[in-house]
Amino acid sequence: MITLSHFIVLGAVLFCIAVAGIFINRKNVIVLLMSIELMLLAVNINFVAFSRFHGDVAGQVFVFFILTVAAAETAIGLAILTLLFRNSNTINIADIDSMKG
Amino acid sequence: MHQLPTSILLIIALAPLAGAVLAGFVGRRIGRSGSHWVTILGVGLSCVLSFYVLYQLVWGGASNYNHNLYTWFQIGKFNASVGFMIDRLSAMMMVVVSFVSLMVHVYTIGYMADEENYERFFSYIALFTFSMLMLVMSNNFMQLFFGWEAVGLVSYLLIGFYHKRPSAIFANLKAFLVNRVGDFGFVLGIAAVLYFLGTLDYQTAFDHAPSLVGKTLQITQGHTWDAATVIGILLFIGAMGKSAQVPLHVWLPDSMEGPTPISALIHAATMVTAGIFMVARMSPIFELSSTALSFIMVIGATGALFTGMIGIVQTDIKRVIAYSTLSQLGYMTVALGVSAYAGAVYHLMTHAFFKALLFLGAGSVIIAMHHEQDMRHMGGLRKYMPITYITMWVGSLALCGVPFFSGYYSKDAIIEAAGEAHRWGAGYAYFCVLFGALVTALYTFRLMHMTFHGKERFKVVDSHAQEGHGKDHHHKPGELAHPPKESPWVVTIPLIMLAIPSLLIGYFTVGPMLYGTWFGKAIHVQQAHNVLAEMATHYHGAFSKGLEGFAGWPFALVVLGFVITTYVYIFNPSMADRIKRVLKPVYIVLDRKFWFDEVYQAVFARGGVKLGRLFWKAGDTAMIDGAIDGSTGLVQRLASRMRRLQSGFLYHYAFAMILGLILLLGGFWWFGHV
Amino acid sequence: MSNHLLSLLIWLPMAGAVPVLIAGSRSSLSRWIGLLVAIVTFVASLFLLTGYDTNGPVMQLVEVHPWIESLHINYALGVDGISVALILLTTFVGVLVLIGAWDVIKDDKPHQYVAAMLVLEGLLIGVFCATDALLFYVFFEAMLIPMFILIGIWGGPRRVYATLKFFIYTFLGSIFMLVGLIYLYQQAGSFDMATMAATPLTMSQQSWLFFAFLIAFAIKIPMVPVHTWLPDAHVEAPTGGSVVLAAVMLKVGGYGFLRFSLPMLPDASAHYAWLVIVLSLIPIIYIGYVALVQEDMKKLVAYSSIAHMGFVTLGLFIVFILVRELGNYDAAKLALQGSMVQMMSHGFVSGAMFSCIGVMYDRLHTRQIKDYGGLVNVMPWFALFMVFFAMANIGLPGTSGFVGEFMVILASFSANPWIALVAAFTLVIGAGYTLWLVKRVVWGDVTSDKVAAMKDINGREAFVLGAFAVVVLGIGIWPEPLVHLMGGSINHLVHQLAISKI
Amino acid sequence: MLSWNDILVLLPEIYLVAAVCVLLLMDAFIKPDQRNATHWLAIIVTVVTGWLVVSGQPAVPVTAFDGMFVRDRAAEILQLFALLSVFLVFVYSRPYLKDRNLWHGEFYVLTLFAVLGVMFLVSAGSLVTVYLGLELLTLSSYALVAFNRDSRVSSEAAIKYFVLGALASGSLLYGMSMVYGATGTLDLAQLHAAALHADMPNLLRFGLIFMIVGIAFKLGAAPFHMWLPDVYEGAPTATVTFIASASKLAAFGMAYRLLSAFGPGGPILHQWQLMFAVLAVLSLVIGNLVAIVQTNLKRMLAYSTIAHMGYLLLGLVNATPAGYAAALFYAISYALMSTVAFGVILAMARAGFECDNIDDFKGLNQRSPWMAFLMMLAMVSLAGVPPLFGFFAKYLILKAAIDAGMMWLAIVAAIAAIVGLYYYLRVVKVMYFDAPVEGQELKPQPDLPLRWVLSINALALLVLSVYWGPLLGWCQMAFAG
Repeated sequence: MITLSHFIVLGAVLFCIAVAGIFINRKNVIVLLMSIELMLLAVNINFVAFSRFHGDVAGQVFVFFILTVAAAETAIGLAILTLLFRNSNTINIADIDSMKG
Repeated sequence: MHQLPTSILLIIALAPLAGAVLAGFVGRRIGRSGSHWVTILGVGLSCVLSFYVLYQLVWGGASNYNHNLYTWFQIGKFNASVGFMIDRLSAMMMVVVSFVSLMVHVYTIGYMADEENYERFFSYIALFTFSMLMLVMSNNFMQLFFGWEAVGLVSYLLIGFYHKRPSAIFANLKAFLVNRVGDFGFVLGIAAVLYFLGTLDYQTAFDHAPSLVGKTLQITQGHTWDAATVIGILLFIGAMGKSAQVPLHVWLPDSMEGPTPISALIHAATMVTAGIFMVARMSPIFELSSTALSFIMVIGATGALFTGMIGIVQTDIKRVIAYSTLSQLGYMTVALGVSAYAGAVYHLMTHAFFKALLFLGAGSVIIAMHHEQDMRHMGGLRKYMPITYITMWVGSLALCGVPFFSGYYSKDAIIEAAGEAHRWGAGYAYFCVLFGALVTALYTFRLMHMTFHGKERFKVVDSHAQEGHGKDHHHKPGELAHPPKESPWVVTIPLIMLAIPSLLIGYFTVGPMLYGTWFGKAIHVQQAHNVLAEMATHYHGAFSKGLEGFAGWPFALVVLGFVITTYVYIFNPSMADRIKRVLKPVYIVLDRKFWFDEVYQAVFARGGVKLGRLFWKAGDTAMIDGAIDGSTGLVQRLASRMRRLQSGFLYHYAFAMILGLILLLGGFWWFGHV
Repeated sequence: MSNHLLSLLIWLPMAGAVPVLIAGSRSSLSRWIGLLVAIVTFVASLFLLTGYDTNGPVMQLVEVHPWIESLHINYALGVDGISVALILLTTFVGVLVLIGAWDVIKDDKPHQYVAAMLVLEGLLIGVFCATDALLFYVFFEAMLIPMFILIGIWGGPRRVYATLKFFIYTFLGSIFMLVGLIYLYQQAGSFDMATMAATPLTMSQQSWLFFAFLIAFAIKIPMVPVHTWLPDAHVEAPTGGSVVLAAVMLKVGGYGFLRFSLPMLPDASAHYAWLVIVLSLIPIIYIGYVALVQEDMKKLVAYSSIAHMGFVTLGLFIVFILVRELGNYDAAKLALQGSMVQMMSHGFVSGAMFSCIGVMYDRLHTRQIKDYGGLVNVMPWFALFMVFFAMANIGLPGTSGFVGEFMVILASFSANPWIALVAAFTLVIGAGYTLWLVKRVVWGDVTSDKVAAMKDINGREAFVLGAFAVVVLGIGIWPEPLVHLMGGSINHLVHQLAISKI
Repeated sequence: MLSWNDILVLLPEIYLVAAVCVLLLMDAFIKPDQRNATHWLAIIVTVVTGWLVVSGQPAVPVTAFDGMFVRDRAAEILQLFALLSVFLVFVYSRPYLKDRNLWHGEFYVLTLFAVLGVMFLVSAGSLVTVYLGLELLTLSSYALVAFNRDSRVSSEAAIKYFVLGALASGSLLYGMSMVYGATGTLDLAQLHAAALHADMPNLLRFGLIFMIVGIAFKLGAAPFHMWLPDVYEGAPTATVTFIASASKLAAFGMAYRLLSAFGPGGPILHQWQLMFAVLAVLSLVIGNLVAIVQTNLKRMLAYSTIAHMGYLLLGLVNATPAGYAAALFYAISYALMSTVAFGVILAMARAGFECDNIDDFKGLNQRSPWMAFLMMLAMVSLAGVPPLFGFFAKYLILKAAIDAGMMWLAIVAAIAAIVGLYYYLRVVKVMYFDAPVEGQELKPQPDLPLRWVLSINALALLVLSVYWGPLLGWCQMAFAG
């Protein structure tokens, strides 16, 4: 029998993976975008689970909003990414450190 | 009994001030003669009026004057005012001061004839007269201190009058600082008076003085001092500075850097006696503490003898007289110490006349010698300048206390008083003053012989060969452009005017002033140790007193001194050097003046500068600023450390955020469960 | 008019700065406007003497307008005798610095200089008028800005270091005072200084507040060991800046003690009086010796200022021994009067001393003592003033310098002879460094051709120095008017201090 | 049910949306040389929206869409000042954008959308609205940061901002989900009650912490500040001006909305305060210290922003109406001051010369004293030295901290202020005490509106230092329950 806690744990795991993906990954930015998506999905799972648990639909509505916004977010992210690539011919995170200190 | 008009007293005080201001500020405009006329008029006026005041008090039956002119400040019950207290004591001082000052003014016309800053000089001495009068006329401690410091200031300015001479501006700084050391005690003394007696007004303070008995001052836990002693000694420290008592005497000989009239007026006749006057004025307080009086007596006796001895080996004519002044001040102080205040003041008066006379005479000699002061280049001057010669002799005999001269009555009384006194240390004092008589005779006659007798030790070189002759024109020592000649009348008249009182005043005034009750309540002596009263019992008129003198020890010593000096300096000049050789250690000690200057220079002057450097470099620069700049540097370093955290790498930024999150979670978990 | 006199005094100079700035640097117009404003302010401030009744209530010419109702902050002004004296000092000096700087800053943005001076003057007056703690604090802090600019723009070679040191040092002190004030406000429920003074506080509360205030005012006065900003600031500041700094700004510290520490925290002040007394006695000797060996004239005078302000704090805190332990009220009044007169006198004397140094600096552009010598030969009138102010600086009777020191010494002897003993030491050491300076600078033979070429003071400089001299002499010969002016306020203060607030 | 009333409540927002869409369309059709039309139209839209906000203000707080949207005084003030700062941004940035031919309509559109986001955020009644407003604001900001398409640093700044921002909003959402799980409601009004007897309190607490990460990020409080310096340095100054002013107001609004649900009287006030205290101290220390060693003025201002957010948090620590009022006052004052600072930079910058190094201001007093004076006002005010406006903001903050019984915080803040003083004075020093660099003429843009508005904006710092009472009263009214 799958209880609420299973969902929460799953969400937590996903979230952690996403976070880890953001600061452990040193390769390129695409992975970052994916991690971000993953994070949002973790959130969604939580929301769905809780709304099911509370029998309250609001949570699921929220999920829809999140999905939409996530799409927009990714769009902008990719746009910035292309800009970055155009200006500095790299999407390697380790290379973008012209501003520091 | 009628009241002295305030207006007259005001004029006495302010007339010299007016003269000083005029000469000082518009001196350039009114010219040299203008300057000396305004000042002489001012001082002359106050001199005449002083005589008038004295006359009124003594014969005119005027009552003592003691009123406040205006309130200086009023805080709570404590009132500080400016006012005059005129009794016979202050009246006598006023006469002495204004008279000597007037003489010096006249004399200066001749002495400073070819000096620049002539106007400034007159402005200064007139200003001095004003300050000194304020001092003696004061009716409260505050004003006394005002005059006290004002005369110090003028003395400072006048010692440094030849401000281009390094020695002069060194001497005036030294004089001021040494005096300040005295004032240090003096101010504390005044503070003590205020603390114990609650007032700064003379009369009130004196009236309450008896209440001091039994009062004490907590010095440390369980250790207290007698109030009267504390006040007495503190005040006397001030007198030690002003009246050049050992060990604060070092400034007076150097003050001879000033022009000679100043030496006569300030550093012999008047200012230096301010301390004596002050103690006499405070007699009601000093009488209460024989500890303080013993202290005074011992200090004075020491000065009387030892500074005199230094005089014996001096070769600068003015310095000899300066040391004699120190010695005579010692005599006066001894008199104070044995409660013979009248004696002290009396000697103060006679000394003022004959010492001023000696200085002015020396000045006259110096003019004749074209500002040569070294007696080794003089000799045989008597035939060139008879008036100076005679008057100088009068002064010398008075100084030595030869009977019937004014100095005799005052000085002999002091010696006798010291002998009569029963106070602790009186024996030492008696020895000092008695032996001092010999010392006095030695340096005095030595001076006279070296200057006026014997053969000439200078030669006249014809200066017409070399042009441009003037005071700035340098001759080799002992060479003169012209043969010396008697000084002009403006110089000689004052000499004569001063010679008369030096000769006579003692004879006519000794009775009432010394042995009588002439000073009345101005001077208060407790019956228990009123030596003068004892002496008065066997006083039978000035004439017999004079005759007694020939039989006394002091006179014998004077004669001895005369014989020695005459033999050494007239008949056997080479003797001097031989004595010098035989008594070499003694000579060195005296020549080095007991090493006072050297020690002070090393300890206070150089030591002070060293200490200052230490404080400045180690304290301010190293420690305080070091700490400040250090802390700012620390902040800077910390900052540049921290900025490295901002590495510029995205994943570090993200990591920081995660760390923050974890920190919050952890902290939250922790606090959530405490 | 009369009931807005204080506001007028504060805002007139500040408003005057605007036309000055507009007038610009081209013509001398800006300077004339500035001078006019300063003179008008001075004249207006004279009306305080008629407007203030020495027998009247403690605070007079009171103006209260609500500023922030919700926090009970008011635009509240009022003066007692002490404020009146200090305001007069400020306006007087305000005129003289402008005259003194007339030609000096002619080519270097004179309009900004004049404007800064005027703003500074207004703020200083504000400090002395404010009866609302926050208002006081605002003025207290705001005055740093124009001084910062003055030193920074027209200062000497190390001006940046000096001015930053000055600003941050002082800010450091006062920020803690702000914290203290807010706390005090919590207790009192109002920023009205009188209310604060009336609010009971426990000993521990008072102690904390005492130290919060002590830092602020000790730095401002300044006291050892937080004095090192002053010599630097003075050395680098332009003459006018030094004059205002020494003459008025330092007084704000003493005034602060008088307005805050003493009446609001009497018990803590009494308890820690010994500390302040020690910190006041140290400079009299320590700073005296440091001053002795200075090679820079301004530094020397700066250090002597510190020594003199030592007397102020000494007088202020001796009071507690006299009142609390000995019950000697007259001596206490004497002590307070002494330190107040000392403040005033030091205002004039140090201002004059710095003006003298400025006169020399304008001619030779050096402040090193060794570069001078024998000035009396080439500039006799200047020498006259210099010697006179030197004498005032060492407290010669007949000059204002004497009165304050004399009073404080007299009073402190009643408190404890040893304190008086140390304090009186200034007679010697003070004379030492001052007269040694005079000896090396004024007396002696002309040392160099440069000195030989120096011209004596012109009419403008003579006027400035003369004005100072008149006041110094006046107070010295007859201090009663000043003492009387402040007497009532000081009596009130003494009785405030006598009663515990715990 | 959608009621007419709801429309009325949302009128300003609705108007803004419509207007922006019109603007977008219009700009697509006009020629580049008619861009002035867009410019003025945008300004007009801003002003009109502001007017609607004020005029449509109901006496009592009203909600719309089932409490999703709240319009109360706090919202009004925040919206108003957000709009004001946007107005300033528009006025200041025109010459700047022209010189770098960035003068496109998108700038206005994006900025207006961002401010729309702000308006929603500050008047959010539910977690959903918070999220939507926030995203609308941040997404537009990303684009604005990257607005200078040909600049490497600006795109770098954008990517950093984007990634970290996404991370932050991710954690915010995650927190929201937990809170939702713990309480079962998204409505902030009900959350407060529900939180008191949440059946899973620990879950609630965890959620709160994750949400705080989001708030702290938006404020730029250490240690969630890393994005700030790079964005400030890299982004076009025009954008930075917006981020430094409007979005700080938004951040405060968001913090307030979420706090008021859990803060005062809330279940976990103590830990709440403690967390904010920690963040505040970190921000104060890091911000002030690292700012000292900066050479780039924009970057220095970034660190100063961090420090200022530390002060703002002190206000939030004291989670009472007084504390909120202090914080709001502080946020507003900061917005006004930073707009002046950046306004001067914008005014002094020209084609090929960003004028964003501290040394670029050398001798400004010689070259253009007025600009130097305005900059000095801004700096001294930021340093919190009386009599400038900034001091009173700081005073209120310190007061709030002391009232909260956190004397130690007040003392830390005081010491931080001393350190801060140093780098602000450095700018003044450079402008007034240093000689101008030879060859480069420092002349402000000849654009009159810019000069006038900037002067007014700066002088407001002086005027408000006298008349800050009304503003404070307004802020207090906003939180008077």
